[in-house]
Amino acid sequence: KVAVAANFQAAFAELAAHYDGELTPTYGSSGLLYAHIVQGRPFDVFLSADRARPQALVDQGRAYGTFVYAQGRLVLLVNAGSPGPAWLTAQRRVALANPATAPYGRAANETLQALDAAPRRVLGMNVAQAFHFAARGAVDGAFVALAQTLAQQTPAQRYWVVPDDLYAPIEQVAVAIRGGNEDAAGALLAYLASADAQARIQAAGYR
Amino acid sequence: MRRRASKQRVTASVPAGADVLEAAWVTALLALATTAILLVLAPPLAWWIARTRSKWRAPVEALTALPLVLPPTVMGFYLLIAMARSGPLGGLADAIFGAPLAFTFAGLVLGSMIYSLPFVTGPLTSAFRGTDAQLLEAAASLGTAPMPRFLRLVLPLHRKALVAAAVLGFAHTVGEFGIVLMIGGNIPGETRVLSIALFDRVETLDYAGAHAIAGGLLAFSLLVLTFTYRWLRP
Amino acid sequence: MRRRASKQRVTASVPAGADVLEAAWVTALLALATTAILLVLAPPLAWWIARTRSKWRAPVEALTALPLVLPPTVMGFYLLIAMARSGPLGGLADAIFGAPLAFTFAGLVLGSMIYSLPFVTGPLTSAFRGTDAQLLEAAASLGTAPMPRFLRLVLPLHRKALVAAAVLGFAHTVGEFGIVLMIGGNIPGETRVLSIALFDRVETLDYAGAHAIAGGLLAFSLLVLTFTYRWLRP
Amino acid sequence: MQLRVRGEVVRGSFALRADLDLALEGVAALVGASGAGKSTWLRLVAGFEPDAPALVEVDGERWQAPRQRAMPAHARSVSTVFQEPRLFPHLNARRNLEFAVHAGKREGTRLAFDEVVAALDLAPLLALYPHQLSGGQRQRVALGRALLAPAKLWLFDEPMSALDAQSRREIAPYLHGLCQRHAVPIVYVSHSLPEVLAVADQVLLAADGQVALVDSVSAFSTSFAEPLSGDDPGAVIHCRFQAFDARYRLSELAFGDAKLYVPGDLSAAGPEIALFIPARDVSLSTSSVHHVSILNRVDGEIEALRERGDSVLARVRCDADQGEAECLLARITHRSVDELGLAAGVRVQALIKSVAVRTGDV
Amino acid sequence: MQLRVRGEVVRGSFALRADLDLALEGVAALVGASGAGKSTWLRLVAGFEPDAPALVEVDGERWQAPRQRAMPAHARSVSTVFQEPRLFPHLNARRNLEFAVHAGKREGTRLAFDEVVAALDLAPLLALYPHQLSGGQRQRVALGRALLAPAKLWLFDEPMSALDAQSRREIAPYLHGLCQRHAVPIVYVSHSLPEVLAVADQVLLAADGQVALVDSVSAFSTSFAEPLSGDDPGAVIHCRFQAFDARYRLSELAFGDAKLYVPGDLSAAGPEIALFIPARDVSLSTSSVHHVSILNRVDGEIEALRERGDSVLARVRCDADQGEAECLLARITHRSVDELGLAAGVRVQALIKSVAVRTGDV
Ligand SMILES: Nc1ncnc2c1ncn2[C@@H]1O[C@H](COP(=O)(O)OP(=O)(O)OP(=O)(O)O)[C@@H](O)[C@H]1O
Ligand SMILES: Nc1ncnc2c1ncn2[C@@H]1O[C@H](COP(=O)(O)OP(=O)(O)OP(=O)(O)O)[C@@H](O)[C@H]1O
Ligand SMILES: [Mg+2]
Ligand SMILES: [Mg+2]
Repeated sequence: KVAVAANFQAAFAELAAHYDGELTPTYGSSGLLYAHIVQGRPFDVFLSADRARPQALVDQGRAYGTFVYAQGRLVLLVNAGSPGPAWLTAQRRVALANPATAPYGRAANETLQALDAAPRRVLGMNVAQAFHFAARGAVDGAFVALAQTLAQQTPAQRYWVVPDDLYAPIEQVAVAIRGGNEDAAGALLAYLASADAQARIQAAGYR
Repeated sequence: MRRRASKQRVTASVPAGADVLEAAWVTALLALATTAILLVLAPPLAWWIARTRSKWRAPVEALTALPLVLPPTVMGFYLLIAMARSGPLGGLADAIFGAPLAFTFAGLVLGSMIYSLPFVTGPLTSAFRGTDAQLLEAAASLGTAPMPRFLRLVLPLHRKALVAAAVLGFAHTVGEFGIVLMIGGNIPGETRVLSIALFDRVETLDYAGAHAIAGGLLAFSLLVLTFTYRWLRP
Repeated sequence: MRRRASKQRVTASVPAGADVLEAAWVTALLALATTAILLVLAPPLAWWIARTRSKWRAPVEALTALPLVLPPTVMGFYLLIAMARSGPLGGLADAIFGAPLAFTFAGLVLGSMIYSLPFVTGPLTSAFRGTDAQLLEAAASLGTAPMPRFLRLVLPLHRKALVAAAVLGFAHTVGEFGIVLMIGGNIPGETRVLSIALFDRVETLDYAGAHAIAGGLLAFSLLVLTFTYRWLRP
Repeated sequence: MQLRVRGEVVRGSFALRADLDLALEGVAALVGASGAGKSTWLRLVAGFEPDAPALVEVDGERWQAPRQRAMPAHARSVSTVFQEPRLFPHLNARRNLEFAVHAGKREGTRLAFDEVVAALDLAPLLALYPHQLSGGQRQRVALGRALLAPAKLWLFDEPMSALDAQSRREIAPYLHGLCQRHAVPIVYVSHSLPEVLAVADQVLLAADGQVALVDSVSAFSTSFAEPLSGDDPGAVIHCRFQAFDARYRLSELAFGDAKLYVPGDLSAAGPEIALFIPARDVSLSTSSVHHVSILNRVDGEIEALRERGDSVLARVRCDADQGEAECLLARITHRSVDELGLAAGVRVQALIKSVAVRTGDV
Repeated sequence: MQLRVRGEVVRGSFALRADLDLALEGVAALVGASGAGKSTWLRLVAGFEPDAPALVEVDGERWQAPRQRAMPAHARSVSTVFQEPRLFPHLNARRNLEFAVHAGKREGTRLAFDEVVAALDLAPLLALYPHQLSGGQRQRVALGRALLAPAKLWLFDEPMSALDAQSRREIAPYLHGLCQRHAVPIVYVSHSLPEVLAVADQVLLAADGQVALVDSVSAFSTSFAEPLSGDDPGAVIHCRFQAFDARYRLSELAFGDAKLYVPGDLSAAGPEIALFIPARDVSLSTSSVHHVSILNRVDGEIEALRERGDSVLARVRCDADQGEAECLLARITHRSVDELGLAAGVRVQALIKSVAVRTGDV
């Protein structure tokens, strides 16, 4: 039984199709899944969208074996104009995930600071929301995940892949949960680390 | 409950149509169960609120409205804590049934009940307050005790309000999301309801799927509601 | 509205206490505005629903209940589409005010209104249905036209139901979350409301902060509700 | 006021036909047994049966006609006292009355608040809410409220059924006076024929699903018709006021060349006074009677006898003919008929024990 | 049935004191002007003033006492007809009646559904809903509903105020019969003294914030008391049934050694019959009168004269003394007093025009 961060849903489904074993994924926001694990919901593996929550589980002794299974990549998606640092003027309205709660939001925030850009911000709950703020034309652009633009087959000229050095890495960490089926958990974690899996993960827009 | 479905291999991204039907089924069951239980609990509570002169009336009335002021996700969060094995409700359920309430259909019903209660008691209380006291006296003078007076006179007098309140509660349970997400755990066939299936699609940017579910839900609800409301002819 | 706040740099972690006060202020404004507007729009609608013999009554009544069956987040999703510059409402607002409705306080009010409408019309309709037709005839026989009849007789007759409905609408707007999240954009001082501040804390594992806000909200609401409900003495 | 009401009101298995075209003036009594359709007729005129295929015209103004949109009740210059008080429960008596004062702008007579309050003795009740009033008090407030609304026609559905005789006796002349002073006709529903024969200028009869005007109140009252079976019949007699004897407090009324003496000063009641003489208060004698406290004796001839229940009604045509033949009714026993040899054509003296004056006891 | 009601009901500025300890039997009339507190007293007995500091005891059973929890209304074996019909609007007449049949398990007489429906002529109304009934029909259904509930005591608050005379005449004897057959006493509210003097075995008077028993109905009726000012007074006379004359359809009643003749067969009305004789139907003569259709003549002596309005009331003590002195009241004019030289002590013959039998015309 795997708890999977919602933003990794598409990629995970792809992986599961090629995994040689039975998987029961539950998708949800990392915060929700974390709360469920803390409250004793039986999972074997937790694929979080961040590092903080798995770490907290490890600190509480509920999990072990932290392992970065993917690194998210931030892109700036725009509705008009050519995406890039110059696009981020003070007149633009740009959506980002809530920096306080979402890793992509945090990364976007760091990027804006690094570029010293101050567009008008609109906060979404997560990248998915930031994405459809942009997709619905409610904002001029949005910081979203590369995985999303790839999955939605967004034309490449509409987004700018933010260079890695502008933000601290968006590490998505997996852990095995104590008390679950630890053999199956080990097998899945091992598979995630395999070259085959990593290739698929990268193809989906992660590093 | 078709638990086997959850064991199946997950195919590509979006759950298939069968999944939606399953979620619809769970939703219908949940809404029916919640509404049925509320229709037993809410009328006496609303009647008490509408009629009592106790000084506890206002606080109790406020208490029934309280679930409203907390965002459902937050309510759900607290309910989750209460319903987990370590929580009071969950511990109790664990001791009795061998399973905590969290992540079960029963837990979902309980959570929805708490959250939908104000939507059922509210209209009922408003309607009950308008009861003609003279009719109650007349019934009493014929020898009818308070309980049969309530069952045989008050409820039939306010059958329209009962229908309206039930519909409100039902619809609200169908659309409920935050609590279901928190304490249900999105288990297909057991706690995965339509609102979550719909939310999943929005989250995964599967807008076509989202439109389809939302459209179906709306069209179906509009039909059912219109049909039900026909009974409320003036 | 302190728009400048939105221009400030957002610091990483959790908003400070001042932020909660600001969110509380926005919440209060939003709930008040929504309730005030609904108190103007809902009574005539509810009255029409309760009295008309038009064949459109049932469909319209169903329509007002529809916002209930969609999860608020999903409702918000569609409202966002409508309120964005490219959407019908947003385009209109853009043409008139030079700004679309999305991510504005006005947009939030509109969204909350749509979502809270059933909670205000529901109890009102239930109460209005119980109006003694004989009294309406009496008023008409004295020369009172339908409109003054509604204003001078029906509304005062049902003042308790009005209060109850307003409270329900107000409380529900306070706790509203999904729509605010979707079309508000979490802009401090403008569209960041308490429910979102609270949600943020839960999300960031700041449970102490969440407990504090939730506790404060509950305590405050309990007080206000109890106080208001005192008026509804039988 | 010219009133035309024609057509039908159907309510379930009950149908009421009206075919009326009359000049309303003063008090028109609407009588009939319980369930005969009196209230239904009032509802039609007042505008509460807008879908009935009927014609309602008042002074040439068309209020309702089949297959046309009826004028709504609030726009008709009619004020109704319903059979139930129908007070607004959330307003005290004063505010109930004020509601009528500020009700609307339709045409019609407006009475002064203070006058109505004084006439109906409402002052002690003004602060009370409907649920604090007694049944009779509620009815008085409802009557006051209807009087305060602008109207050209008043429809009163048993407005004093819950009042004691004293209150009735005080209020009835006031209503009668209003109706004269302001030229606002009253349609007054009652299920008691003697009650209304004593006050009515006109009588409308609801019976057999019909509402129709009774041609002559006098003729109707002595016609042996049994419209309200069980009621005590009586005769209506029209007299002229002659003089008031202050010593004995008796008014002398002329009735052809006969005289009638009625207690009380009737000089203000107008030169033409209608009296209601209940049959049970009339005795017949075949010779002149002396030393009896019965003052009023009228000579005449028995026109017809009719059995009614266990006794007999005699119609006596009075000698005091004034063009129109005036008749009296007397209720007597079978034994008296035999003992006195009463039959059509026998000359008798009618002894009238008591007499009710029209403006008096409603 | 032994009834004790003592204490006070305070409603705003109005306070009602009751101080009653009586054996109820048959019909007890509760009379008084509008607003005197009649309905309030009924509410106290029926259990709708549970907080009033009053004592209510029925046959030794304590229903209510100051500073004690009152027995709730539904548990008291009392069935009330309220002043308003209070029918359940969502049930048709039949279901309203059935509601009473299945109301509860308290003790008391239960009447048969069909009997009540027949007696009150409710059959044609059973399918109709309250809003489809006329005012009088509603009142009849409400009366039927109260009769069908189990009760040891019936409280009727003007149960026939909306009925026509014919219906009253039919229903009144039925109620009276019920009350005898099942030994269930009735407290019957009315604001009309003549109406109740004609039927009541006992009279309770509500006046000046008090409810008290009137000692003797006969004495009270001729006492010149003006409890219900404006009402027509009269006398209550107790007679024995003697014979029925089938030819003339007259019942002969003995009253001391005098005889009274009353239309109709009263043989079933029991050996003791109470008659109500309205003052306005009694004339006085100072010599014997002949050839008059007035059958009933009673010799006596004027005991007192009292002015009442524009005329005079004379109390006549009848020669036909039966231990208890029976008196008649006669309403006469000032002029007759003078012309006939009437004064206390003068011997007269009372001519009684009409007579109402107690079980008859309510
Ligand atoms: N839906 C219906 N089906 C059958 N009969 C009906 C319906 N609605 C009304 N009625 C009948 O219509 C008749 C008219 O009633 P209405 O109220 O006019 O009588 P009324 O003359 O005012 O009598 P009352 O003196 O008792 O008030 C009644 O006999 C009533 O039963
Ligand atoms: N809150 C109050 N304040 C002042 N007076 C009150 C209040 N409540 C009731 N009353 C008075 O109590 C009195 C008793 O009313 P009740 O209904 O008993 O009279 P009733 O004898 O039945 O009269 P009716 O024949 O008119 O029905 C009335 O005069 C009424 O005005
Ligand atoms: Mg009527
Ligand atoms: Mg009363």
